[in-house]
Amino acid sequence: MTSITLVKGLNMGLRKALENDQKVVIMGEDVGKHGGVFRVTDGLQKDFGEDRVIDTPLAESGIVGTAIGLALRGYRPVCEIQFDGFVFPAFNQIVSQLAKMRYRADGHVTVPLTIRIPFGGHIGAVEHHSESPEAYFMHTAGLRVVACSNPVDGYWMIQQAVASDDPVIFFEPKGRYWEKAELDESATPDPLHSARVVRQGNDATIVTYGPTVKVCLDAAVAAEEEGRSLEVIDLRSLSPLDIEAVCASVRRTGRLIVAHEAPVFGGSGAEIAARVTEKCFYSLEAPVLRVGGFFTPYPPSRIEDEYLPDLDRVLDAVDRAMAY
Amino acid sequence: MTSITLVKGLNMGLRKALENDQKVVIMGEDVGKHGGVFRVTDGLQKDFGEDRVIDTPLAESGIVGTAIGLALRGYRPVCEIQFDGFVFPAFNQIVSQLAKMRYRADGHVTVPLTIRIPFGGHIGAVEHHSESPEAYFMHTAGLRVVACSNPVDGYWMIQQAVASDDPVIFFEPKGRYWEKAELDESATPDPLHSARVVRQGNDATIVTYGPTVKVCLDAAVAAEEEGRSLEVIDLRSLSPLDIEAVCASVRRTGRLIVAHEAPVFGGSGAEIAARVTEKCFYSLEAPVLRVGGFFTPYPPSRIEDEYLPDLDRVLDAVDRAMAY
Amino acid sequence: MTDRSARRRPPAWDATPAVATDAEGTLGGGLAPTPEPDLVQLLTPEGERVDHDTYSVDLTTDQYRQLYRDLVLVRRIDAEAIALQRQGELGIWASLLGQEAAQIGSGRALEKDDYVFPTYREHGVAWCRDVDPLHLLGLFRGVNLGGWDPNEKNFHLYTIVIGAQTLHATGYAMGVQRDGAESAVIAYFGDGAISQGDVNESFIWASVYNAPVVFFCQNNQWAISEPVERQSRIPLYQRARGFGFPGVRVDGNDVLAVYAVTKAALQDAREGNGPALIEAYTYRMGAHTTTDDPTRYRIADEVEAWKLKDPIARYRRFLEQNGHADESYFTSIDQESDEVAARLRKGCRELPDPAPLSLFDNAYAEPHVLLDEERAQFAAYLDSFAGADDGHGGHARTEG
Amino acid sequence: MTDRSARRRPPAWDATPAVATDAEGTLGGGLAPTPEPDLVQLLTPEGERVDHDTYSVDLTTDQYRQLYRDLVLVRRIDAEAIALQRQGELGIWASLLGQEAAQIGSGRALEKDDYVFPTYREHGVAWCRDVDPLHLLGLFRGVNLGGWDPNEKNFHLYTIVIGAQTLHATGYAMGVQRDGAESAVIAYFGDGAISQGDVNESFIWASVYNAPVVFFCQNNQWAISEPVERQSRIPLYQRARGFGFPGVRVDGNDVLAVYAVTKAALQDAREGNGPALIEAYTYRMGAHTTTDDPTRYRIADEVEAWKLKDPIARYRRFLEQNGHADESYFTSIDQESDEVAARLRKGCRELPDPAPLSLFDNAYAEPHVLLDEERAQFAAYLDSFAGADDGHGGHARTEG
Ligand SMILES: Cc1ncc(C[n+]2csc(CCOP(=O)(O)OP(=O)(O)O)c2C)c(N)n1
Ligand SMILES: Cc1ncc(C[n+]2csc(CCOP(=O)(O)OP(=O)(O)O)c2C)c(N)n1
Ligand SMILES: [Mg+2]
Ligand SMILES: [Mg+2]
Repeated sequence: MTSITLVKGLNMGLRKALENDQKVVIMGEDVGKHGGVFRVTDGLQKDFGEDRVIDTPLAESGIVGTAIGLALRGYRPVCEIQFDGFVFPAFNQIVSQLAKMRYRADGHVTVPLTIRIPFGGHIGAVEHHSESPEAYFMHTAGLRVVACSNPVDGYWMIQQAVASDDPVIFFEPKGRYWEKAELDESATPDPLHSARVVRQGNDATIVTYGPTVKVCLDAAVAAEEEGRSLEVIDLRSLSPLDIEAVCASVRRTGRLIVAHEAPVFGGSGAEIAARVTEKCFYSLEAPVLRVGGFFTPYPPSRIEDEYLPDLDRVLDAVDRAMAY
Repeated sequence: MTSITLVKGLNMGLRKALENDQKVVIMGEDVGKHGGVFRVTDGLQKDFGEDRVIDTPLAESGIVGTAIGLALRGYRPVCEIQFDGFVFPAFNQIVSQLAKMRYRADGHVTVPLTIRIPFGGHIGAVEHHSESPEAYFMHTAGLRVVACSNPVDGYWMIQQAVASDDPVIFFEPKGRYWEKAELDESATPDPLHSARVVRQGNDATIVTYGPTVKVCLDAAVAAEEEGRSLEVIDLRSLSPLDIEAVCASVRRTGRLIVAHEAPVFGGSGAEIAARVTEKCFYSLEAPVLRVGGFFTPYPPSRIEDEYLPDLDRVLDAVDRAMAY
Repeated sequence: MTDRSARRRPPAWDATPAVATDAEGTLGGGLAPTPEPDLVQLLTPEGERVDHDTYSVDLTTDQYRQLYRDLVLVRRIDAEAIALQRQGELGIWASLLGQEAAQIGSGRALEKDDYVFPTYREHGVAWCRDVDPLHLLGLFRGVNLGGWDPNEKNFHLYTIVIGAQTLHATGYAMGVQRDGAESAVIAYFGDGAISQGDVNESFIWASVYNAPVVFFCQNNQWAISEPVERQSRIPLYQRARGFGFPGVRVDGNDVLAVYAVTKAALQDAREGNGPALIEAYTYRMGAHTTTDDPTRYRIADEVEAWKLKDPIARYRRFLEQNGHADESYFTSIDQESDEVAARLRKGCRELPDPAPLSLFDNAYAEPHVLLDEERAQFAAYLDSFAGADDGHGGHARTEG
Repeated sequence: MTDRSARRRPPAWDATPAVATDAEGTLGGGLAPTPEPDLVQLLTPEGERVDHDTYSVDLTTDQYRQLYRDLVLVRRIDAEAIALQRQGELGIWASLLGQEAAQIGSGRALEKDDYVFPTYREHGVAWCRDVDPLHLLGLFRGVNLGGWDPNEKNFHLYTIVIGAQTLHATGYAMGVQRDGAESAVIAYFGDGAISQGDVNESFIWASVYNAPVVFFCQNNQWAISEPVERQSRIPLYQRARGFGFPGVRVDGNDVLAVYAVTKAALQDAREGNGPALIEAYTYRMGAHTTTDDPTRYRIADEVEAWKLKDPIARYRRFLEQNGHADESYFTSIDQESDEVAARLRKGCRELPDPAPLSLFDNAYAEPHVLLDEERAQFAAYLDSFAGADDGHGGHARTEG
């Protein structure tokens, strides 16, 4: 057992991936000597060389587009997008090429590409550095979308993502990069696309992922003091959704709150709410309530605490759900 | 009263916009002499000149990016994206610049830009020519998103969109471009962001927009023969949603089906279902059911009829809703 | 501060290429191109074999005939496809008419291990890579999205989103580099595509990493209705100057010149000399696609002027004048092309529609719980119409 | 078909610019730049005034002093901002240290009606446009996203997404063109940005429409940790060759040369001569931002070598040698800069945090039903904590 940060877990996972498969290459801005602005690729170029850990020109479409070409040649690229808000220049390559290539080819080719995206707020940053664009990728058939929430999952999930023969959009909660946990490298990880109950409870279920998992766990603790038992589920995978894990919980609790940092309108919570409601209609004592960002661009960092869901807003939703 | 196609309605509406405001300019690929691949801008360059109807180089990011610059200079650009699948090179400019410019400027600037996007299938086309990307734009705060479904709305809505001081993503159902209707130019149009009940009924509500409005109306007719009374609502606006209009209907019928061509997973129907369920929880006899594309890239056109929601799949959903 | 002294003209700018540029970018494709000194040619429009001090070809009679056969057959296949579209057998078709020499010349310059990234119009290159024309028809008919195995023929799928494939080609070439392989990659694109960010980014990647990729731009003068002046005010091959790699303009209607120039560029790439841009100066003789009406935007004189440069007539004259082939050979090729066309016609009509449930295939390489659920639900839905079956399940009500 | 005859080397390529190119694009920013013949300079690093056969400046002593004052004050403001960030008053700061001459020289070359599209580092240009430095601090402090009125100073908001603003500038210039106005637009970007598709597309638009826009690239040798070789294997100013408009490289640490070259380019644009690319060859003396540690990726020698070219020391020597200013003047400027810094420090500390509900403002110009609903709900939510108030509503439970 070693105590590691999320950054370290991802770094160790990437190192393993590079060791286990010669075809794995890492590409992105500043991922080489610099080790990435968050140090996730720290030391990898030194140990695996410039041919496998590639500092690229400053253009995201070029990064993903050439990575697709490398994948077609038999490589297994891992692209780093420096911040969430900078994935959009690559959106065309991701949505119209990466996601569709295998379907277009009737399965004759696979494009095993992982795109790492640090996402989420609470780092006091300027514009474009605190966004949560996961819903755009969820709606895109052909992609897989996952989000880790802690160092241990970071270590395992990045390896599983790189090993997947499908393209994976891999979200990392940058606000949690420096939180620590104990890693047991000999453990067997859960499947990449499985959700996990991170706290058991009976009165209501809270589903979340990435940076807000901890927020919801704190909320559950606070609720307990008020005699309320909340179940918290870390989705981990957004596409496909482990909807059965959520439904199993909702059938017991009868209430569901979904929390994420992205704007509520058209966000991942909408799909979860619609799907769970269809599958658990008679079990629901209250409508699925959603807590998330408001329908504005990401605000100046000095009020991001107001914009992002916090313990109180989660518990406020619980109150409203219990009131039904 | 004159009988016009949707193409003609849009063409007339754009002409009016060019006449009424000298600052209106039209930009895009082949919009000039050619009048657009669908002829929506037919004759406009001849009458308003190359400075106001601009054939651009072949790059969508450039089209939207320079249009933003023109808007900042006081112009009111209308950009044509040739087909739905080709909006993605412009996604970065739309999501990170167009949608956020006014917020960034604390309201000191407005960016009145309209982006026309022919969308939807059923035209037997090759890849990228039949998509429905509206959900990506719905989830983007700062944008307004509308979809017309008929020639008369096309005529009025395009003028309202161009007149809006906010950026508007304007979806046109290309599969309906050649359908006709009677236009009364002296009528007063409904507000741009209002939904419309296009058929009244009592047993269930069907909400849709764009190309599937007609599909749902046909379904309602077929259902009537079977003694079922369906209410059909043409949303017209996807962002903001006229959710109250939908709720008013659902509170009467107790059942809601949402139909669109885009994949169901993470689609606009998810937001509508989640929102209506929250607002009408006690009125719903059944969960909101969604009918739409499957979670695959758009298939070869010879099976697009299987992929897209049709009369039978809409009625199948109605059957399932009534079975609750 | 209004000092005027700095305003003396002209400034010592980095010289703009001394080529007449249309700064206003006015419309109109211009008439026949005034052949420039820098246009590589080995055959005059009259079929005269001319020498070039850098490029030459010296092929055997069989090889010369092979090129002719290619040119004629792909034109015939193209004509057949247009006919099939008119008959409703294809949804649409993008004709290569006029660009046969650009495609055959470059396609035949490729070695087996080289890899091709085409647009949607490279039927002639596909032919050179032994891709069954029925695959191409299948795509335009709508029974698949291409669906051939790219690695079997080293010919990637058609890419419809303008410019995207140039980045794939460059990345693929970076892989070739890493494999230490002795092969090159060629990326096809059009004059309109050169405006896309992706294409310019591919120039950056290729030059910075010195990747073994040849950028082959078929300048057919038009991007649907937009003349090349809408994309650039200088000749397209000069775009490469801005990125620090070589560019050359070749007469795209001269199959021998295209062959020689492409072969040299590919060999450069293989030898580690990095990328190159080839502008094949040619003309789109037909409509953009079968749904397009070019009379709306271009004048007949322009088309007429280009007819005089027809790549096949020109090459045929060369073969005749040099005794490489005679009437009987030409007739035999015409016969063969009729047979190929007939086979194609028949094959196209017999292309089966995909089964409804096949739309769920190959979206993912690994199991996907949502897709499995949707497939099962849709299968059950289709079965629910059994009895009221209209042939492929469903639409009971639309029937009645 | 394996004809070798076409493989003779070298092919008659369109000559690549005869500049040493690093084809492998190896890492390492290289040491002090070997000054090239094509580097426009009016001041040597020692402050000697040298002539250039195209560019010259002849200013009054007041004007010369003005430039010095600008240089010193913006450096001081920058230093103060770094200090404020260290003290936790700012979230982050992007320092212009080393680039003062590039920004002041170009900023002072602008006429009032010209319009500026900056990146996130153009504090010196903002200064020339009379933008209150507190606005800039506000952005980096996180109390707003810029928020100044761009049209008041003809200075657009900072753009953080690399390259995006070059298209805005080009479109704005197309508007200037349509208005028949006698003004020009200038777009700032960095050496890394030149790789973005958007920047290259803006070159295409500007050249095809001959728009009155000057592209001002501050090549400070680094894009965070990546040396300029990662972006191009030829000098950046030569990128313009590929698009058919002029490019020039100027010593970015020579305020007079930058001033002269920019003034000429802007005047060209105003006179309808179209776009130009200026590469200001300079150096990022500090970290990329206050969160960056450059010792991870670049060597001290490089920084030392550039110190010898410091733009302010150089210009001060020029003023001294030519009797434009003496010690007392320099001291007075130092005093003024201390006062400016003090005001800034005080003003920054006093910048109020935005009110919670203000986050709903200005997302839309027209009423928006969803936003109104969310605002109302959030207001009610905040009120629900009234009493358990922690100053700005909310967090009752987190308190307890
Ligand atoms: C990104 C994108 N935008 C628009 C289109 C629509 N479109 C298809 S072909 C074409 C013109 C292409 O011109 P060019 O690159 O010269 O190739 P050509 O068709 O002449 O062979 C356009 C605009 C597209 N396919 N992709
Ligand atoms: C599209 C995009 N990708 C990545 C980033 C992250 N980023 C911020 S600054 C920077 C380097 C920019 O280098 P350069 O253009 O040379 O400007 P400089 O910072 O040197 O002034 C990067 C990669 C960004 N802001 N936008
Ligand atoms: Mg073309
Ligand atoms: Mg830089």
